Amino acid sequence: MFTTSRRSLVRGAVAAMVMSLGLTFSGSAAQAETVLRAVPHSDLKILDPIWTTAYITRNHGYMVYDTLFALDADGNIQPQMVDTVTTSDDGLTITMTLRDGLTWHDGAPVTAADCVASIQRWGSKDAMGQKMMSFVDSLEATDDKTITFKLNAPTGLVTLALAKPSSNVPFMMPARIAATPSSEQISDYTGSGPFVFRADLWEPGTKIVYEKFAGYVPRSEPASGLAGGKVVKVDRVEWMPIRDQQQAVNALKAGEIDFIEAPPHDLLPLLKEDANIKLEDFNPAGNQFTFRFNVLHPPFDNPKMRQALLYAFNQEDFVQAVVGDAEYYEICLALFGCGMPFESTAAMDGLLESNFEKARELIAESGYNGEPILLMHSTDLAVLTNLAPVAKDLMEAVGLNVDMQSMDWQTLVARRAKKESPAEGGWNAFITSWTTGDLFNPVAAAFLNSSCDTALFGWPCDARIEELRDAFARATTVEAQKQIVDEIQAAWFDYPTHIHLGQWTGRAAMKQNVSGLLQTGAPVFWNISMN
Amino acid sequence: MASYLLRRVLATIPVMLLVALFIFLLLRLTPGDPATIIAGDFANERQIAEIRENLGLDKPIFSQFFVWLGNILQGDFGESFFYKKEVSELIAARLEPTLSLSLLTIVLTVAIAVPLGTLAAYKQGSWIDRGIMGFSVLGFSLPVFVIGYALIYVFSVQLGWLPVQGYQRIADGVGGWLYRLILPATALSVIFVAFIARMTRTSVLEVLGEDYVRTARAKGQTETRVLMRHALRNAAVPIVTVIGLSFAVLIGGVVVTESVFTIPGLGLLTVEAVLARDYPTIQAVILLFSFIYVLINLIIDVSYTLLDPRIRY
Amino acid sequence: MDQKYVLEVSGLTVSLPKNADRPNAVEDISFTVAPGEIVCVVGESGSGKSVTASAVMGLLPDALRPTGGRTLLEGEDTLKAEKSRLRDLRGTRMAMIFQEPMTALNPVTRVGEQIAEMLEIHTSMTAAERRSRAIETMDAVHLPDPEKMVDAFPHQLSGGQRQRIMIAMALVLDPALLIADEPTTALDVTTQAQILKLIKEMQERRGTGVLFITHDFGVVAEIADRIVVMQHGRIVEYGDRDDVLRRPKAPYTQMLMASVPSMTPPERSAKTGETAVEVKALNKVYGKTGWLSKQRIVHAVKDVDLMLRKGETLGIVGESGSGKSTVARCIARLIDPTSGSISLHGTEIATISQAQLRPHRRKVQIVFQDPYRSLNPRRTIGQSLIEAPVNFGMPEAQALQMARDLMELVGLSGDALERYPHQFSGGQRQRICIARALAVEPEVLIADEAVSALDVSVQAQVLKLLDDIRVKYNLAMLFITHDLRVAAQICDRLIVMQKGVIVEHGPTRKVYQEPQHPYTRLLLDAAPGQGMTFGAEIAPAAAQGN
Amino acid sequence: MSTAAISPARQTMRRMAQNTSVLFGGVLVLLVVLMALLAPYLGTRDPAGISPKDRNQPPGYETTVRDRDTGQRVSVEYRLGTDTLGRDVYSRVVYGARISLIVGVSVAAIAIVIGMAIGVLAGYVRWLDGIIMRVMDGLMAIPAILLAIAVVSLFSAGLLSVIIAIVVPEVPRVVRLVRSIVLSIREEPYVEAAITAGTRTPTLLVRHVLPNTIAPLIVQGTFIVASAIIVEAILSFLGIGIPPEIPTWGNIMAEGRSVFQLHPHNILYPGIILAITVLAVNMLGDGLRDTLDPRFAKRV
Repeated sequence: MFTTSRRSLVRGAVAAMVMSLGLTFSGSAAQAETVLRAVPHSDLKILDPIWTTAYITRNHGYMVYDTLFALDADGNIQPQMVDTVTTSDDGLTITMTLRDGLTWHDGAPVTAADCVASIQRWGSKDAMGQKMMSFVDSLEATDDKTITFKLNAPTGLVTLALAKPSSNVPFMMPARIAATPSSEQISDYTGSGPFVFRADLWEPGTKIVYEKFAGYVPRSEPASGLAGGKVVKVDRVEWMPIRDQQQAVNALKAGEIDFIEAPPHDLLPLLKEDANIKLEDFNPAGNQFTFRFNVLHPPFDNPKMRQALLYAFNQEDFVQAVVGDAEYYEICLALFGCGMPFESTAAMDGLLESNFEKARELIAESGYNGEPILLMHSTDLAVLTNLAPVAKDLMEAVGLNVDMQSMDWQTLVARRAKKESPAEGGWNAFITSWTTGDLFNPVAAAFLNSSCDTALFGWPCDARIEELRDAFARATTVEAQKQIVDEIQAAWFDYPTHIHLGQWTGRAAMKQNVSGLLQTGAPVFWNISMN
Repeated sequence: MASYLLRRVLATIPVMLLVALFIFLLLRLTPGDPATIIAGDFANERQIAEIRENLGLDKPIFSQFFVWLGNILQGDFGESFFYKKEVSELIAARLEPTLSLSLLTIVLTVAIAVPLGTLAAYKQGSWIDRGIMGFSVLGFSLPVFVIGYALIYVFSVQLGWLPVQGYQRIADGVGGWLYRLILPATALSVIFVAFIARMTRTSVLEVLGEDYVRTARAKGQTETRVLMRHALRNAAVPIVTVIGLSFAVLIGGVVVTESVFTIPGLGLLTVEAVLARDYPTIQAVILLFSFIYVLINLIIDVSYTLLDPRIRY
Repeated sequence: MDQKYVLEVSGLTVSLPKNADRPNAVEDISFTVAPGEIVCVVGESGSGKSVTASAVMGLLPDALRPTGGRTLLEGEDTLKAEKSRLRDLRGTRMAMIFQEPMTALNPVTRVGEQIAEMLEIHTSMTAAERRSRAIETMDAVHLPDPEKMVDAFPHQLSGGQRQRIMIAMALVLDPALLIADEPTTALDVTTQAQILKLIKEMQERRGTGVLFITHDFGVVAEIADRIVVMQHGRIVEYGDRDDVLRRPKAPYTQMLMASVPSMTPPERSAKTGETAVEVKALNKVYGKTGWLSKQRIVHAVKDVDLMLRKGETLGIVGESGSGKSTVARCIARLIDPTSGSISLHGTEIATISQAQLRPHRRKVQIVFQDPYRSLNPRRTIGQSLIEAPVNFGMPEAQALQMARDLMELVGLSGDALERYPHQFSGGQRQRICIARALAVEPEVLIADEAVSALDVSVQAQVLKLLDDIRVKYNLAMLFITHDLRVAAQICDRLIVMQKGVIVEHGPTRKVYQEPQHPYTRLLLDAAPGQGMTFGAEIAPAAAQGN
Repeated sequence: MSTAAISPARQTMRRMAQNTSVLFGGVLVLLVVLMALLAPYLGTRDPAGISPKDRNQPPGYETTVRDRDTGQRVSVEYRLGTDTLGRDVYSRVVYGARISLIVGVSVAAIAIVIGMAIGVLAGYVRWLDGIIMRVMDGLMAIPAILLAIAVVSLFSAGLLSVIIAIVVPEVPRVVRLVRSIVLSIREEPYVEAAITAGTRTPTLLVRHVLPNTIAPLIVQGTFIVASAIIVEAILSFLGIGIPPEIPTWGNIMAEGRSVFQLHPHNILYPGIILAITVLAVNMLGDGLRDTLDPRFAKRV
């Protein structure tokens, strides 16, 4: 189409008009190919999954790119692009061999050099990647198919990090693209994943088109989580961002689209009552609401004040305010997620039960003198809008003076990066939501990072927590790790960095003829068929 | 005439410059930093600063302004911070839906409002007049999104006659194009019908009091012809003026309607760009809208010469 | 059926809406119009003359209802006719021309089409036939080059030409009755003469009956066969032209006729007071050539010299566009002259700044034409009257006392200071404006068409008042008018202007008796009703002078 | 002629009292104003008080809540149901009248004051006219909604920024109106008479010129009030209006729209009262225009 001459374009338009005048309302003629029209949770703007951590870009990454390793449905690390992996006896050399038949979308074979460049770009950007790279002395492509890691200490982190399921995912790109500095966006979208991104058909904000990659060779194992064979069963996937979710729901009911990634919970009853539509959960681990402190400024510079909120809050109010139906949420006191490997309720006794008396006591002890607490309230993301008012309500119930300021999410994002005092444009607290998969262990959980200036906004600064996180990274057995998790939770109580406000799941909605949605944490479109 | 045209066109230059400066300053003073947004949740300050430098946001505001202005004068609107596409390309892709929606709305509006307003003026004080004026005040009193949702609820959700959202390019079939646009255009035109009908009524009423209408009656002309030939023809100038001025209001309506009906037009682009602080895109779109507004009013000014032979420049 | 008259109005009564100041707009009106006859309905404003005409045409506004009587058009009662029948009659059997040729023609339609529209409505002619018939008729009303003018728009024609188009339109279908509602009031006097001649010619040639409505006895004297005099909605006198004009019976008619100023200026002695204003080489140019603009330049006033003494009335006469008002407004510095000198008692005021001008403002006061717009409707008479003296430093109480005295001087009650302008009639308002002008004891009083908008009886009184105060205060008065009868009676000296230039000046009597410039002669000849002697001299006091 | 001095203002009042639009619109507006003023006494609860467990309940929903201070359980009825945070829609609608009216009235007042000052300058100071009108043209050329979006994000979302955002695009319209009136009034003979009476320009403006702008501005003001209320609703709809915890009809609806098919009451009731109010204000404006200001009736 893009090479068509102008004359034939005109002719085509005329033909189309003539056709439509014959009352043909459906735009496309009979096509044999199957197209899945899906409404993603937001518009895809940035196409570089290493450059941004936005989930929508991660999801795009899973379409276009492949990974060396992946987690299966049980959370085990499985090779994906990798055929075999061997670790030397001293645990200091790891060798990976790529499997046969891997090609880029442009037809060139995938080489170890490509992967090395990709790992390096990702490793300079991603937090877990940086952690992993700190163990790496050298990383080389020893031949076309072999990647060799030389480590300075034994660690389980290499394959774990390379199997990292969520942002930033270590996606493999051709070396020429991976050579792009991590501060710049890539402009070539060639991957080796199961789908090809059709940049020529991209209508920003309207339509994102992916075509089945004919040259993709899936693994022979059945798909499981993000691992296993990525068998594409539709010819084309079209993402059609619809800002107004109510409209997306209407469109699905009217058959104008096939799939909605994340319809709001309040609208699920509308979808449930429709026999042509089914609801499925691709992320059973769900998500967690998180209340984040800024420890730089009073009153939350005082851990007692932060503890007070641990007592004042209860999860029920928050999840109810957003999710409503108990089918989709769970009260979860575990800091690293319920139903996850490191679930533990150590040090959580008596917390998050709205014990106002205890909270008032702690506030009094902290010497709080009524200064306003600047709570940032984002109003344009449906899933977050209702949280801050609940927090405000509970904080006021224990006698805190809350200055809740409403803003759009982007203003909040800009403001939360500011270290100034609230009066000078800074902040005291805000609430956000994480995919549970992003915080299922102390290293991954970014809000737990208490490395002061290099920590995320909020800048918690606690040597004890950092020590334990390092120990966790170095631990080689699950038992040891679990032990450390319990200690970390105790340390977290002494020095709260954030508060988890409840775990919830969403439901993707789709037409009955759509089947094969995998439980992966991120929505992926291989294995899905339409009949 | 030619010199008038030239003068009018030249007069738009300071206006457009003013608009450009105003938009630019407004955006730069707005909180929200695209670099932070682009960097994502886990970026550190160094990474953000790198991105900021990359986008040229670290330079002084006025040097940014002149660079931008210079580029625009060369027809370069810059590159979207997010989509990594030329803004002109983004706009070109979004132009058709917005133009379609606006034009269809105006056509609908004129086709409905002018006859209604004329009828109301002619039947001044009767129940027809009151009915039409009542409707117009009501139409005036409803936000466009309420009208949009009500129409969707009735015609799409309950009756299932029309699609709830989306847009089809005119090249893919006029039928489908119309089929998808009819509901949004109707929703949007309610307000304008109300507005234009009121204006038409007022203008026609005024003209009906003119001596030449009495002359026409004294000639024995029928009332219909008095209305069509004498009244409406003379009321055309104020009506057309109002249609031109209401274009500014129309743009506002387009923004809302596009986001209600998910029409991938410039309005939706603007809202998204504002929420993401995509400066190059916002600047270009607002500038474009302002330019279209100025252009339309220029055309209308010039069209007066056709509507009213007394006006000569 | 009696076909002796084209129009027979009998017992016509039209009621007014409830809250009007009288129950009926017209009451028990009866008169007839015979074929080939011109019947003039004459009366002052509010006498109901236009209502009568509209009732015949069936064009009354909705608020007015005929409640009695008949209006028989060739025996057919138009009051009872169906709407469609009325439409058939309009244009074919009866036609009407209006006062304002400016607004009575549709501005966006070519004049030829507007004439042709009449044919389109009532005949089955083809477009080409209609066009040639329109050209024919335009030729018949003596429009120049009708072949070309047929495609002109109204605004491209002069007032007189437009009125000719109206007449052509009205007569194109040869109606039996032509109703002319003040058809020449808005026209200049020379144009008026031509139009009156044309109407008479048409009527004589075609035998049309004409119902001619006017307030101007000069016009009546010029063309009427019979005369209907109306007052407050009733006929006070009805008879043949000569009977009514030479032997008026009704006191009202007598009073009206007595109020019409005579065309013969009285003998006046030359005034010798000191010079109040001297204007030299005054020019006013409107519009300028700017960058890229091609604006037309209007030379409104060109090299005007004039001199005005204390105690003297200097008249400036001329038709519209002659620049007479511009001269007055320059002297009052309401507009800034382009060049020239205006010397006010030796002080040059043409070019000084507004701030420097302010102390001199009081010396020149002006009375405007429209009494309804000359007073701020939101302020009481008292507030308006004391504004100027208080501005110039008079204590308010003293100013109020003076205002009371002035009100009485102009013949109004001193108690009326609390009232608002809308509670006064036009004539009373004009008196108030005069009182306001006097409040700062000016040296020069400019009357800019100050009596033109007034009914003739009121006009006579206001003229008398102006002349009285001129004598009383030894004022220099600049009197701007287009009305030669008024000018004849009040001015000591006269300036005749045409297209911004003074074409003649001299003592009034001399100008009237021995006009030098052809334009002056044209003006004097055009004044209607020359053969009749009306009224007398307005201001006998003027003759004595000082 | 009666001897009593009947001022034009009193005449106008009399005409207004006879105009059905003025009466009907006026009474409705008065009722809304009363509702706003008396909001605490109309059986309302804290409009910002949330109750997550009672969210999205239909009108007439009854439940018991535990009073935080006394600890006692009290029964409450949600006459118009609850919103997505379990807030009382009835209380929010009643209190919402306050904000909607404040927005409407203050936008009109500010726009008129600023517009009048600039308009008089433009109409009376010739050399400024061109400059001012070009600036106003520029402001008019920027689509109002887009301008408002930009202004609201410039300051933090709040009442003040919303008011400023709506005022900015209204100002040029007022300026044009005032300027055109000034230009036509300064040609009136009575103004010229005042000039020859030596009245200084500031007095001239205040005494003779500005009073003529009052009636058209009152009329224009009502239309600004009506449109400001709607624009506020639209801004809320786009998610950039007044923060949701402050109830305005606009943001009640904006919140309700995501669930309007399931819980239409969130859009229905504020929508109805918004429409009625704007309708009433518009009717009042229409009526005032007919009675106050027939001469300027044609202006938009």
